[in-house]
Amino acid sequence: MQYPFSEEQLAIAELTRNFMEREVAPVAAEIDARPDPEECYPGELINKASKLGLRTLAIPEEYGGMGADTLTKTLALWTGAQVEIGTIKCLSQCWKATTALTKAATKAQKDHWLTKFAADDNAVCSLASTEPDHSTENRLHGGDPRLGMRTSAVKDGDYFVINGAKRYTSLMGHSKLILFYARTDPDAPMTEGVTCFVLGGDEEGITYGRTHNKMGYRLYPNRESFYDNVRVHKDNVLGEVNGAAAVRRHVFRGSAELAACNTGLSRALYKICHDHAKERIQGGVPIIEHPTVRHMLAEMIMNIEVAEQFMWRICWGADNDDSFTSRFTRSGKVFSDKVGLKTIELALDVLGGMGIMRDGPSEKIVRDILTFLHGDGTDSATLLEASQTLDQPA
Amino acid sequence: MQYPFSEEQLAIAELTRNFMEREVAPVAAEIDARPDPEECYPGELINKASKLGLRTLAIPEEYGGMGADTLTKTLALWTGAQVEIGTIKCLSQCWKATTALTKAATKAQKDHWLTKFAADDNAVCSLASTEPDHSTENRLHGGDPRLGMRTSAVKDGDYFVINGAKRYTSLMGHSKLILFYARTDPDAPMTEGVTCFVLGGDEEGITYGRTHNKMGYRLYPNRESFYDNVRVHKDNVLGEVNGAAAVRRHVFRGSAELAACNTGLSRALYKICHDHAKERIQGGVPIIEHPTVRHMLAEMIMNIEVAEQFMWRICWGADNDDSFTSRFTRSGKVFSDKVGLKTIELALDVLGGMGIMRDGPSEKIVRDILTFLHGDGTDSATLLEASQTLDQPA
Amino acid sequence: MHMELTDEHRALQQMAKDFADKEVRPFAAELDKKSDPRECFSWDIVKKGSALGLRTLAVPEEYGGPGVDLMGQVLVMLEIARADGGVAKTFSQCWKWTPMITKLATEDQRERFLKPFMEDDTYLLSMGGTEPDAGSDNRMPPPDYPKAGWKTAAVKDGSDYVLNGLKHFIANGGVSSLYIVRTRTNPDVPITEGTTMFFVPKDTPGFSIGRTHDKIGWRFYQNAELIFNDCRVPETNILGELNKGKGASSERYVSFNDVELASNVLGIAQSAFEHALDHARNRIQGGRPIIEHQAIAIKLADMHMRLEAARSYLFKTIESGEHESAEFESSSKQLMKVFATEAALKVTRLAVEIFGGSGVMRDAPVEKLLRDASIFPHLAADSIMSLRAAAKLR
Amino acid sequence: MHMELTDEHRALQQMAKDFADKEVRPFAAELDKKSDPRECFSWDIVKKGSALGLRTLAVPEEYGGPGVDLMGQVLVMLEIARADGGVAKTFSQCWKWTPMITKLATEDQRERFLKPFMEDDTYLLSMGGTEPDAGSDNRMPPPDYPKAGWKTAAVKDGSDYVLNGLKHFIANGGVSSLYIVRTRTNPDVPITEGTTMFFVPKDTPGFSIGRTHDKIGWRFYQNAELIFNDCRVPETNILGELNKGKGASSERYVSFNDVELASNVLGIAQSAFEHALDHARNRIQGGRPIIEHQAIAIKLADMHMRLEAARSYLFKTIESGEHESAEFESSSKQLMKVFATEAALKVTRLAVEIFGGSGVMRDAPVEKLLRDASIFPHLAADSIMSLRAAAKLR
Repeated sequence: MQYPFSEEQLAIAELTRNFMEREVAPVAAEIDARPDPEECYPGELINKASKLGLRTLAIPEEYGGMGADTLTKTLALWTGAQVEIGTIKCLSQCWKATTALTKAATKAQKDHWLTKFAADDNAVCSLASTEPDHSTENRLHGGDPRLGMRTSAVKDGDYFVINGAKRYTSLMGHSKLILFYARTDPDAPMTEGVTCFVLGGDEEGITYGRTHNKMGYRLYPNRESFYDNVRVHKDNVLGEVNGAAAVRRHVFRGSAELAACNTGLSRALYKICHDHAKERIQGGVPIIEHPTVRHMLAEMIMNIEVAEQFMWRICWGADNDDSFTSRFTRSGKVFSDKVGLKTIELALDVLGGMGIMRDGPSEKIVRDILTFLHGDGTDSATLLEASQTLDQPA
Repeated sequence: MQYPFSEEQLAIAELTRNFMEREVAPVAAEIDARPDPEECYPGELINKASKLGLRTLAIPEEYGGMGADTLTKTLALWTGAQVEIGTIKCLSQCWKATTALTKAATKAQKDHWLTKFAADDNAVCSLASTEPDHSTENRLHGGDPRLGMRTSAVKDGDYFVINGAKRYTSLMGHSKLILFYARTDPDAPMTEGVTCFVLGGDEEGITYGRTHNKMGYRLYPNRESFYDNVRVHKDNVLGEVNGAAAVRRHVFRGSAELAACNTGLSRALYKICHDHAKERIQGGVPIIEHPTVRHMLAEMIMNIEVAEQFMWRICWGADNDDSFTSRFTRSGKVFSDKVGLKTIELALDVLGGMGIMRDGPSEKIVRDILTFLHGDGTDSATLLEASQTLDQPA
Repeated sequence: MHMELTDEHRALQQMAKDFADKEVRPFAAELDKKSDPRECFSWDIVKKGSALGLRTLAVPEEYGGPGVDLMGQVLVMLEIARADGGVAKTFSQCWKWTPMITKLATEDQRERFLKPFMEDDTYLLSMGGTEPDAGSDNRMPPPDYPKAGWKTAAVKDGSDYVLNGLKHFIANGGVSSLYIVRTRTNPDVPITEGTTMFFVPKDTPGFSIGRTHDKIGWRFYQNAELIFNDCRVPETNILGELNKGKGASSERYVSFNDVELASNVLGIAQSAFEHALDHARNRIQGGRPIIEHQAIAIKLADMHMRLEAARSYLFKTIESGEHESAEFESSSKQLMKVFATEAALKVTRLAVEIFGGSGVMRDAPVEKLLRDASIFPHLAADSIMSLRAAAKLR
Repeated sequence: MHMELTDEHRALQQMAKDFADKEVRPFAAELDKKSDPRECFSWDIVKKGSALGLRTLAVPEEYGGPGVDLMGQVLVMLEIARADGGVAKTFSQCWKWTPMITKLATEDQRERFLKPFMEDDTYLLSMGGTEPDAGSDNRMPPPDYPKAGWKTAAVKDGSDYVLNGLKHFIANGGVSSLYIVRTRTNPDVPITEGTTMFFVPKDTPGFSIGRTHDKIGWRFYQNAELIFNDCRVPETNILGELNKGKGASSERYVSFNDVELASNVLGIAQSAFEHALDHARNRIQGGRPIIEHQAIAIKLADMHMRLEAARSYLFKTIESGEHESAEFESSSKQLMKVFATEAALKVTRLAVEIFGGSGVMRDAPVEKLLRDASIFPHLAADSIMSLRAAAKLR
């Protein structure tokens, strides 16, 4: 048994797997190959997933969702990532944003945003933070007020007026629930001068720029957006004014999201290798009979299973342990990145020439793993963040 | 919190830590430095540990022990390894052998051997398998009857007569309970032609050779032994004649022993680095303020904590899951070896010159980690063994 | 790194650099993006390179070529691969097989094939060995399994041979004018004793091109299937001797292969390093160029180090080529290619990491380089090469 | 690997090899085992090496020495380090500081110190920089913190200077006849502006040797504390200029350092490879020599590859030394040492793994080599060197 999951969790995993295998797998390669990145957004698939309840997995039951905890979300994501990463990541982004909203919002905000979001089968979510000149330093600003995002929100009566630009924002343009970060105090460090707003994406003054053309994760597009005197009512402030840091902690506390992406992808790549090694005959025997090949397979699955177990442990901590350290979350991300890279290295050796052919199943996975190494911050930046918690016990 | 341990488990860990810190830590460096490896055996410390119940931790309560499960044993070993590896490994070897004996022995055998072992504060255990010309191939013989151990046990009435030699056997010469493997059918593969005997170590015809002079783990010595017509009564056959493979499965099923050694040692080394980085001033600030150093510390603890969580997962599987795959056990060993090596590499960079000085605390740990990379089989051989279970689900 | 180059070498290097900068670099990204792999190729680039003599670089002076030596060829490859590895390989593939025509072919064959090769700017060369079921078996034919290796058959019929079979992954497939094809003229012996090579011009009846493989990287470079369906060639098209087409006579060109691949991948990696360095000097985060952040600086130093080590190994291998015993030379060259690939993968991955989120965008230069480098581990199969090299250590 | 060596170089190499085989190798293991680090040293080996000219190898012909060039020195180091890295370093430490006497010293100083250096077979040289609180600060003095770096003070008193302070980790400490000591003659400015070097003969009143450091490896080579307690030296013992003892004039000897350390560690690694190869050819498991097992063969190929790459990088660095701009050359040399260390650690670890259980026994040759190699990452601090090299990329 993989882990002591509940019956309900296993049922959700099964639902996810069925949807991904029946609806996504047959069309994923064709969508992934479309040259225009904007055309790679799997809108129809999201609509179908929504009807099964997958889009609203993390929304509390009273708002029409399933109220899934961290372990359940991670299990569903990991299950889906073994089939196609982009589609499941679109869904997982909804789970992440609605979880943060649920934790940080007022009753009135939840009534408005969660109800509206749950009712619209095409709605997805975004988290808008990165700007053209401010990415890593949004994390590692060291308390220097000059560093970090510059998109501003200036108070004007009951409204805030937003000006600036964001880039690389996942699902932007399709999102109808955006957790949007802007500076409300330009003279304070980011920890004290940034506010989180909820936007619907259709506010006047927002324009959408080009969709970024990524190597992988193509079914999960990112887009530029520009803000020209966008007026947002103060009721849409999530948490406190200048209190975005607290909201961000809800987003990232105990997330095993990227670990689930990486281990799911790696497991899918491993499975291709394992099957190939049993079928491919060289030297008169299946190549799995060659010690070198067997050794590589054992090393791949070792790394993957170690990373997976650490991931479940993170989920358990997030769901059950109030003193849970964010170091585990960050370690889970960096470690699973390294496992993904090692899996690629060994897989390209086991698979030989067919490993990099676009008509085979492995090439897309290789691109997908490589694409999100920087996700949620590069490994270096993430480790430096983790190092701020070295004095916390495990 | 590290893991959801029970109150009782935490109490045993506390007992272990107190013993190790009060009794072992003050004398370990001096014992480790003795040139003659035979003089490094910590007999007095084992005697003291025995009086606290640590030697008999794994023996069932009805025989005077504490009946510890895998998780408890591993927690105690990991706790002790952070102080001194050799002493705690002597104890852990007792836990391993008595567990196997408990599972495989008849009531009469348990009454005899466990009672006797529990009563003698100086008694320790050995597992005698490796021979001068037969080590890895005891594991990877591929069913070839010509390969593997050659020490023979020939039936003679109610007795078996043993002839041959063993080497690298841990604690040999001090042990009073030896699980001894010998060939009872020279024409069958090892899986069908080897029998496990229980010896007391004082049987006529046994002579002990030199104690091997190891780089590390010096408080846990290994010794050669020779068998010249040693007569063992058939009542001392553990399990079935020619059925040693089943006994061996009891020894290794769900063991996280080497993972506990490696992660305990690595954590101790990490702690030295972390303390050093906070105290050592260069460039006018503690070196932990230098991003490069902080990055290295975060990477060290990431690897260690990932390995630890995988280790607890192995214990959980061994204690609770009947379908538990031995692949996890083997992966836990190999993976923790790699973590140990990486920890050394980073530690020697963080510590600078003092990292390799014998009067500092880190040098012994470096030697200890390097010494047991081959323990329970080299990483290559272990991965090849693990590869035989690739078709088993996790 | 310093090299004592002749003036001729320097002129050649400059010519290649100019060609790469003006005729390749401006078009490389655009060609790489085409969905149809056949459209990633450009006859215009081939013609312009041919006009400069790049296609026929390896033809000796006595046959009207420039007779550039191996060092000169490597310098040219490094420069062109800095702009596009696929373009470099398209040309160097011709150099690789030039000796087959100038040294191994008969005078009649030279008349028929060398003349058009010299005169026609679009005349490219190919060699067909690999088949769907014959990959590493061709490189390490198992001694006890005579059926291993290629199966494409050539059967004598009068003064002709009739070829039937399928090759795949064939370099310059679909764009070459002349194919050298390895066939079985005796299927019952190992390929070392039953292989014959034939010249097959592209318009030979019964010979056709199957699909062009759609690769993750190196997309300019064409690989395709070759289909032989009662393809009839005259006996006079036999290259070398009957049944000796897989012997020492052809094997000596393999050492070119290792140097060629290493040069190509190091050109790609050099480009990644330059892009990363440029980006690190100009990208501002935390108020200063990111090259001033220790985590980035260490990565750049690491990249520089690995490139220098790999280039040193490459040049030392070339320099020592004529002096060592053939056996040692060959093992060392194979390992040199394995090492260069390992270094290049590390360097291109670090480049993507230094670019952060923008690194995986198709408008950034480094994601293509990472994809291009990802092709190399399977070329001449690294683990197979290591095994072959190790066999020579015996 | 091939090198074009002169006949002189070959003769030198042979001489060093003979010395290593006959005078070093038979005693190295025994000396390494001594508990007291001072007993690991052997005057007998020093005297025999001196008689062959090894101690004074770098003295130019005009001063009565053999004037061996850098390539010759490297060849000698590689050979001696194959037998014992510590012995090689004891001699090369003298070569390192020879230019201080022959080039930088006054005629009077040459008379006083060069003469006994040439005549006395036991006259060794030392340089004292490192102090307990001044390690990496000496290498990368932080510009904004003038107190960083060594603190040993030299205060003028009449025509003498009075030295007070403590050095540690000092090479050849306790066995040298002449110490070159870096002191502060102005404590209020950065060390680049306030350092003066003094010649301190071993019997100078007020100068004494503290403890000899007890290292994990490289035990022949002595490192000790130097204690200055109102140590009085005449003004005429100033080496170079007042307050200019840490400047470009001394820095140019640093590049020797990198080549020296790389040669030493590669000699050690070469020895580990040779031992592992020999063992793999002779150790039988599974009915055949273990070199025929793929897992072992791949390891040997990997070791061979890394050694070849590192040696290539070393020789290329030496060859290019005179041609490149000083800045680039220096960055490259530092990284070359970092690379050689990484390679050697990998090679020695793999050697231990190939030996299996016997690898960590003190009667096997490889555990000492692993300990010896473990010294190198901290020598000239690898991560510091990488940062310095990166600074030059800016």
